[in-house]
Amino acid sequence: MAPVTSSELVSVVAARELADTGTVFAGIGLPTLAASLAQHTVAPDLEVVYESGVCGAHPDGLPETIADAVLVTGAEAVLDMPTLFGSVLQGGHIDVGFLGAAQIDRWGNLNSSVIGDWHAPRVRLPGPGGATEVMAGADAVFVVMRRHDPRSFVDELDFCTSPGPDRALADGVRPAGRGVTRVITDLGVLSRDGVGQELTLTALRRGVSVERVRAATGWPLRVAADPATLADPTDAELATLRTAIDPERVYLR
Amino acid sequence: MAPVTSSELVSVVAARELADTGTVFAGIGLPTLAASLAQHTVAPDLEVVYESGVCGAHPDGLPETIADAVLVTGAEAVLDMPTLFGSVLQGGHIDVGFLGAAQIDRWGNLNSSVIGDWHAPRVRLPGPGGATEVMAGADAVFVVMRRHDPRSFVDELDFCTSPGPDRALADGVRPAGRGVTRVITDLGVLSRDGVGQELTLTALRRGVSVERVRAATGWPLRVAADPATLADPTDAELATLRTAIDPERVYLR
Amino acid sequence: MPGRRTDKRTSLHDAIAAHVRDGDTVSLEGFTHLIPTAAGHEIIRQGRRDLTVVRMTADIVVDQMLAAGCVRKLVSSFVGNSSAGSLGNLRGRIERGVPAPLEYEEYSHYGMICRYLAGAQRLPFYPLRSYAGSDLPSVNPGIRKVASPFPGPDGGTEHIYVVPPVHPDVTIVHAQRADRAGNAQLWGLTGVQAEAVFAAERAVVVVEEIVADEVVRSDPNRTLIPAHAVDAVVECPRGAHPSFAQGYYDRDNTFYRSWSAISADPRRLREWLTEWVYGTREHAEYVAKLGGDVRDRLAVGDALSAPVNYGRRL
Amino acid sequence: MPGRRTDKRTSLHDAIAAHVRDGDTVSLEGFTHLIPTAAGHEIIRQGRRDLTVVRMTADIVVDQMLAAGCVRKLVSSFVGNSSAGSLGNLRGRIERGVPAPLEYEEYSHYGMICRYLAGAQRLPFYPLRSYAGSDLPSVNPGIRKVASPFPGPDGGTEHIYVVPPVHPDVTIVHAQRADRAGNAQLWGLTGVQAEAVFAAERAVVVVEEIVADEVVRSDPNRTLIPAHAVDAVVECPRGAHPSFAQGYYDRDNTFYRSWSAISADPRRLREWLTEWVYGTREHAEYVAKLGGDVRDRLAVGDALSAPVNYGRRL
Repeated sequence: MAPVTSSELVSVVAARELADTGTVFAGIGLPTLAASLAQHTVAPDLEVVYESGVCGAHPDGLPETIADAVLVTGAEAVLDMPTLFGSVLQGGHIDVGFLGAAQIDRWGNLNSSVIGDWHAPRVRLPGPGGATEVMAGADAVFVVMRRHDPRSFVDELDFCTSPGPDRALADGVRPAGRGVTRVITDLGVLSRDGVGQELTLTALRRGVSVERVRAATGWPLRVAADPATLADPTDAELATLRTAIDPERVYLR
Repeated sequence: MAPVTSSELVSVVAARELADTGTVFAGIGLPTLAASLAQHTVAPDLEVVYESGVCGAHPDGLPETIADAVLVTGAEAVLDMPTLFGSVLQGGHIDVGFLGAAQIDRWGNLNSSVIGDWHAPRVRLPGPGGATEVMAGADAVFVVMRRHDPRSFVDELDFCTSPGPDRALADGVRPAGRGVTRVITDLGVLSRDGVGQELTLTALRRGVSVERVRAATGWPLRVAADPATLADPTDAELATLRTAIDPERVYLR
Repeated sequence: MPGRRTDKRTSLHDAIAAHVRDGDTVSLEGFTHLIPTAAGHEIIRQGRRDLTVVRMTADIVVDQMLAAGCVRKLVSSFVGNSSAGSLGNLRGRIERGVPAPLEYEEYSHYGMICRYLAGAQRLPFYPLRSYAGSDLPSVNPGIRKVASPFPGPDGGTEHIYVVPPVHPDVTIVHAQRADRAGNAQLWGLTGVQAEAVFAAERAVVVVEEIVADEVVRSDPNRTLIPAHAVDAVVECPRGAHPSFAQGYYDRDNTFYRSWSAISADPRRLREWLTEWVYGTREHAEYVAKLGGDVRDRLAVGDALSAPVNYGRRL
Repeated sequence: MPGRRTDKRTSLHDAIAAHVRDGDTVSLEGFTHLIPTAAGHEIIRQGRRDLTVVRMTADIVVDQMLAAGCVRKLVSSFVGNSSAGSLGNLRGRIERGVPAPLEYEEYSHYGMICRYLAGAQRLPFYPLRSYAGSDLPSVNPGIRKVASPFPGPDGGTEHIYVVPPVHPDVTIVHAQRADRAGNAQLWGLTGVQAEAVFAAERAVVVVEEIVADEVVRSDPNRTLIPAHAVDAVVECPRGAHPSFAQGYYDRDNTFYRSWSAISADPRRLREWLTEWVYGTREHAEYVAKLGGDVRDRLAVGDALSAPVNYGRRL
């Protein structure tokens, strides 16, 4: 087997975390790879839901967007967006939502709107999309970041697009979900269980030190008493990813 | 031609009132007959909408309920009920809604819930159904009553199920529609244009006196300066009703 | 919560035994079309008590459940045998408290729909333009008023009525077809069934036929109720009689017209339940008992939908 | 308002000329699928100005309308070239006010959906569980909080955010097929198109093909947009390119990937508009210019839906 890339490791770790999950709200890219791999391994009955409205996709090929035609043909259900966002996501039918972000803070709050001041941004990012709703509606959120660095793991967000439950409570609103429970990066895994908890380093990629992760994180990072070392991807996991799921390495770059 | 029955007269008068109407929300019975006759005569492009969700029905036969299978097969659209009630009716796409009621007052407020006290009713009637929404959402409401009598045309409702705009305003809510604009009975037609107006006798069936209508009405009825006499149904109208629309006289009893 | 896509097929007996409990709030939806009658009968057979029944149009099956003593409270927007007459047991209970009083909560159709929408969407309330000036709020404390935080067209404060969510312990609906995981496809009048399922803690979908996965997947837009919202799927042909299933069988209008007389007479009503519900072990026996003549009378011809192309990547 | 069911067929030129006016609020919907690109190009050709564009995913066609100077204000929940990169003109206008500032109102996807729902349902606001603790309300006064009149699960007062309705002067959507009266049928991803149409004062539906009445009527559940909500219906094959129409043609991912480079360079962007929009009199010319190779590359095979039976009374 060829050496394991960061993308492969992140996908494998995320897939393993989906054991015992019923429904996952996935974006395109690594989340889709992780969900597919989980269906091949730890969660054969996992249902993948896309914000475009597709539930239970059975695609012929690798989708290029969350709204790809191949996700629609042969799917078990395609819902309109009021139903998907209102009844499925806000209604509490999603166990795990996958999100990415430009910035994340220690409570798992996310920024995908701007770098700099919202009114005169240095960089205008794509914005919320459905991320605000995934955070508000899913029971748990997994954040996948290809690169763990202090520009993304910040002490203070430039702008909070998608707040976790702690910010909701401070705003006087009872949250439905637990917010971010896992952040999976090229260096390891940060975890929290829900309200009142900071992200804590719970697992390290083999060969990565606690100090390296601390240096890559923009806030004083909590570390579990005895952080685990992530088990290497098995040959079977790698073969499934490389051969069955993304043979052309569209997302495994 | 056989003599004109009350049901036929009411259907013909209601049909004529639908000239220049785009969409009508109709119940089964006389409203359906009136809408069908209007499509054959004064309003060929009239679209009939049923609360079951059917828009633009092209039934093979006379429907027995507003949800009859013959209304569905061959219809132009069948909508779910949140869309029908929310977007079509409340959304303002209905020009005229047809309603019946056990009791009506001088402002066109309707009771279809109980005779007597709601908590211990003498008669428990079917209740609101969608009537409350037709009153709140349609631009205008036509009420069709087979029998004009003081038990139905009351000074005070036992219970207000479906309030017109005057009661809405008194409750501090801006109404969307004009409420009841026509009441078509076996004796004639009462009319009002909207907020602040009482029902006024504007037309009489041939041979019916103003006094007779007054006696049949439970409040001091306003009468137009020169109430019209309803033109008799034409032979063409009667033939269409009797031959094309309700040949088995299911509703023309 | 693993297994959202697992095989959820079961018998109607087992689905009711597992998912409907004494004291539950049970939603039965289906607007004239696809009324889950067979499920109502099975609830009667199993002798459930103290149910709160939530159903927009409380009609024959509700009258039967009332007469069988299953129901403590009814939440509805229409209580009547459609246009065919009255519900004898229901009227007796509301008008005279005979044989027992019935708690009754009255909404309009859209009020009920909005309660399901709020339940499905986990909202604390749902706004609607009904009820302004109505007497319904005076007898139903569930109907309340809210001030909009946005100015009205005249610049003043705008008020609107709202209804609370309903979260049934279990919702039961009837559909034409589903796959074994519970992806349910309905056509014709689809009512508020999907919202009632999404609003519920548990959901049972009864279908005319369980079909191969490929049939469902050939037309995913037809799936109004996705498998992840469904706990049990039951094949029960003609389970909606005397209502109809578009494309499968027509409405038994004769039975509807006969119900007013049956239900007006407590003895006849009891006899009817004894013969048709307690006297049949399951719905298949009820259907057999209906006989070939009734089935022939309700048969429908074909009117097939023109196919649409979902496309396949070349 | 007579003639809801009349023949509403017209050309794209005439539909835009009649229904899109300078200063209008224009909603263009279609979530990745069925994006009304041809209509956007026709708005550019006719030189509309000062538009407020409402669109959940502001993507290539919005970048093009911005670059052509049609747009004063944008209301959106996602501004990007899907996953293929950035929108050059849009970023320049927001980040540097170059070539001109752009008013921008930012919501999340469901916030936009709820604005359409409120608009469609004539509600003063629509509640949703998003935004609690977000910075979005601090930059968007349209996002406000309401206290529920019902006690929360802990007995205390429950608060929820609400958004205001949107009532576009005109909504334009693309669909697979419609009849001449505008009964429009969509399948695959249907997004928020129906709600956007219902929310609007006027609506234009652009379709791949206008079909015989019988085709639409063979499957009335497929009609998501009924004729009474539609003012004009336009046949415009491939009118959604570079997005896709399920069952008709696939997404032009090559074009999406190329757009980031085109739009990053104002000169190239101007040249692109000159060649492809101003340089074509109508969409049919644009399609011809795309050429057979592109059309072949985007061709899809057949995957037909299994028919359903609507039934016919015997």
